[in-house]
Amino acid sequence: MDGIHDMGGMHGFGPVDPSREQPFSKTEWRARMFCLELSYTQPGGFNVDWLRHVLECIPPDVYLTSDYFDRWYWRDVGVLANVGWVSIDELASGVATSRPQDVGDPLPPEAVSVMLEQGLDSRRDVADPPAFKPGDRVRAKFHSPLGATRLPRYVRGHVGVIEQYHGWHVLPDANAVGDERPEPLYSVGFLAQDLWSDAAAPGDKVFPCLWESYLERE
Amino acid sequence: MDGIHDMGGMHGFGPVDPSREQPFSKTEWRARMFCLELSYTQPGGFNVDWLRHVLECIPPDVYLTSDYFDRWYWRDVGVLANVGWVSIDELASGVATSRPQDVGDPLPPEAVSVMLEQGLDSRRDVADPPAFKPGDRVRAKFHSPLGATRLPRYVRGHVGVIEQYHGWHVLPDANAVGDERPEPLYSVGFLAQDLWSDAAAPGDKVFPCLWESYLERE
Amino acid sequence: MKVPKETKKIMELEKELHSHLPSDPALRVKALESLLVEKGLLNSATIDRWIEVFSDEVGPKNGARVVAKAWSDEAFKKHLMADARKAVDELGFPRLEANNLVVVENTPKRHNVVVCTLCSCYPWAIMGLPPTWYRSFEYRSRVVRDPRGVLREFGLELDDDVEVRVWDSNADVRYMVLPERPPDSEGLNEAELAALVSRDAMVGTAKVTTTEQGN
Amino acid sequence: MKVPKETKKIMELEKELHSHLPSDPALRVKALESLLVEKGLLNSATIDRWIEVFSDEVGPKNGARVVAKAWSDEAFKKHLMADARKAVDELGFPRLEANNLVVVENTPKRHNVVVCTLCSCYPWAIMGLPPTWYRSFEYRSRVVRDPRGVLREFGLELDDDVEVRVWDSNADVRYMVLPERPPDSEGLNEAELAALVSRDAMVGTAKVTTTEQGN
Repeated sequence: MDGIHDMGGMHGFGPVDPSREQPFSKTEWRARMFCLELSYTQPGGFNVDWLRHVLECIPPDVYLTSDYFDRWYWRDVGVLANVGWVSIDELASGVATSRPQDVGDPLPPEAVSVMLEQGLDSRRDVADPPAFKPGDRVRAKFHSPLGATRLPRYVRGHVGVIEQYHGWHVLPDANAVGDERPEPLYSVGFLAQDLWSDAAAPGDKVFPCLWESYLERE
Repeated sequence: MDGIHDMGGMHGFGPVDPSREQPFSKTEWRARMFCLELSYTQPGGFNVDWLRHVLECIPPDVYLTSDYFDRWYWRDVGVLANVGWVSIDELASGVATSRPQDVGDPLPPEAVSVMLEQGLDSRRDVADPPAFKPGDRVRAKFHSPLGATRLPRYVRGHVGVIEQYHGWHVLPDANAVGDERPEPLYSVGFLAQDLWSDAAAPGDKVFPCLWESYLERE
Repeated sequence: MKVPKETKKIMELEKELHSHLPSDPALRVKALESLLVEKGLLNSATIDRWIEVFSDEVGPKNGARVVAKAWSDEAFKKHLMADARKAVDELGFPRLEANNLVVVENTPKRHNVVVCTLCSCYPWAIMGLPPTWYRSFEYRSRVVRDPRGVLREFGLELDDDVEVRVWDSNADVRYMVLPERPPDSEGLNEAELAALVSRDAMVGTAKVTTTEQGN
Repeated sequence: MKVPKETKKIMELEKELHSHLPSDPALRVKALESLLVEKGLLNSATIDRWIEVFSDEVGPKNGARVVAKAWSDEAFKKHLMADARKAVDELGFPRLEANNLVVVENTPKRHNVVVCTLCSCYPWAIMGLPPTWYRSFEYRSRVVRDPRGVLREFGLELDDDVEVRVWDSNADVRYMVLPERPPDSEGLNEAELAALVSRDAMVGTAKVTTTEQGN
């Protein structure tokens, strides 16, 4: 999706402020929002690609004017409202008027260490060989569906070189909508001077991770 | 410049509301702002490409959350503050603490009809033949300087067909910074299906106007 | 006067201006007008005069006259399609923001629609001020990508076999759509025809019918 | 449960939610927590537990230990560069958001820096929560395009003959930068070395020196 989230290379944002830090404690709303996301029962089960896509669907002006963890709020209430588990009235009042059926018990505190230990992994155990090998020249496709994708706009149409092969990973475009379709994943190196008219140095490179179907042989 | 203004094809904006209309009268701030822009003495003289570029330099979040004519305000105070003709304190108070020298008299009401009659014209009288003719296949370059340009991002890297030749027009990239450099200008037709992964109909086309240096023969 | 023109400096300046000035645009615009008058850079009567011009003298009625004449006069139409600027000069219309006018013609199999994706360029002298929706982010971002979806929001449903052509006014070329003449309009004279032609029909977001009033 | 997943519908829904709910995020988040608890979808103690984890148990100290060990133990470093995940497993670190860890090594002629342009992906289990600046639009948009300018804002000036490599964590691969070991650190043991390694050095926006404390 050609959304506001796809901001790699966008002009117009000012200097980075390295000194900015935000507090993190049990009474801070940002900390609670971040950890709420890891704790609540999600409809259909946790799917990081769907969550990311819902975040991308926040209106562009809201996206640019909301705090980072407030965008997580908008994402999560979107995920919940989409299936009817919460309503606008309930979100405004904080008072439940209905309760979803057959959702089991919520995640207990004891489950945290297992989640922390294991995390989730988009990699799948597929033995088939990848189409490209390090050193191969590839072109990123003009691929911008109205839906989830993780092909950044700044490399579309550009030629890069396969740097590293990372095994087979589920394709976000399909996984976001519940279709698990693993593909070979590569780090691909692009010369900054090919990507940007105003790139400063001749040897500098940018390496996004690209799934095989995002690429064609050059 | 890869700015927020270059929004052709961006996803995330909602439906158009055709019924929205804004009042236009002598007491409306929007009308006054619009007409102020046509009336005030601009440093270095009126240069539409510079004005457009300054508008593009508004911070992206301000751009997306400001009224159209409020963006004109931010542009014009930027143009004026850039040369020191107005200060932040003066803009906040509305009270002048200094006055620019040698600016002559402001535009009188009698000058309006002449401006209206004649307008401004980016076309220049150059007899040299253009490089391309209708029917030629061309590719839009990846051209995205940190500065003025009128090459929309959505056609960069794509192949189109010259539809119409419009004579020689000053190149905005150069004109914005005071360098008048006319070039042949063309309407170029691109197949919607080449530009967008989610284009609906096979025959639909998009026609931006592109200067010759934005294009290479395909 | 030589004006310094550095993009990075302007970006910083715009950020600074925005962070220091009050939020109400009506107040800020009022203060700006007073300030520029005090500084000898602006005459408020000139603003008043421009507002009169855009309220009374230029507007979509100009474009509607062009359309009606093109429907009624084959030689004029030929001239208009070949060199719109010169043809429109014949009608005595001004040129502000319309020096490089191009007219694109709708047919039963081809529908044209106009946008400016980068700002909101529009042929002022022929059509007046652009509609609010024309300046909206929704229209600017979406009509190049999903013209049929956008036109549906205007109540205009196009058949699949109609080719849609979207014209981006990103340069100083300005477009006006010549809509299709309604089939049941044979008996009407130019003035009656002009009264049917809406602003939206000349941008390409509406068709002309004999039952609708122009605006 | 089968979840309907239509992008257009979600866009409309997000717009509607935003236009109907109060502006203060602290209030909204509080209401959301209560609501989800009432609905049986959330246990507040689980939130508290996660906050403890991210306050005390995972953080840049994990990454700093990895770096110090790589500097001190050539066999470990070789393993780390070949298969970072397995090497880090040896140290007993968890895997959340770091299952596909890749370590990129700085040298006198090559500087690595990490970003996620599309959101703010970061190797939580090894580095903790991303810094506020890492999540900022300024960093996300600019570091892929003007890395040297951004690094200058961190006080890091790179020579022209140093190649800059920017790694975009747009997939589930997570990067950690192995900084250069400071030249005057020969006598230090692993724990002393780890204390020098700052979070920013492992993202690539700082170098490690013997005069600076890790954070």
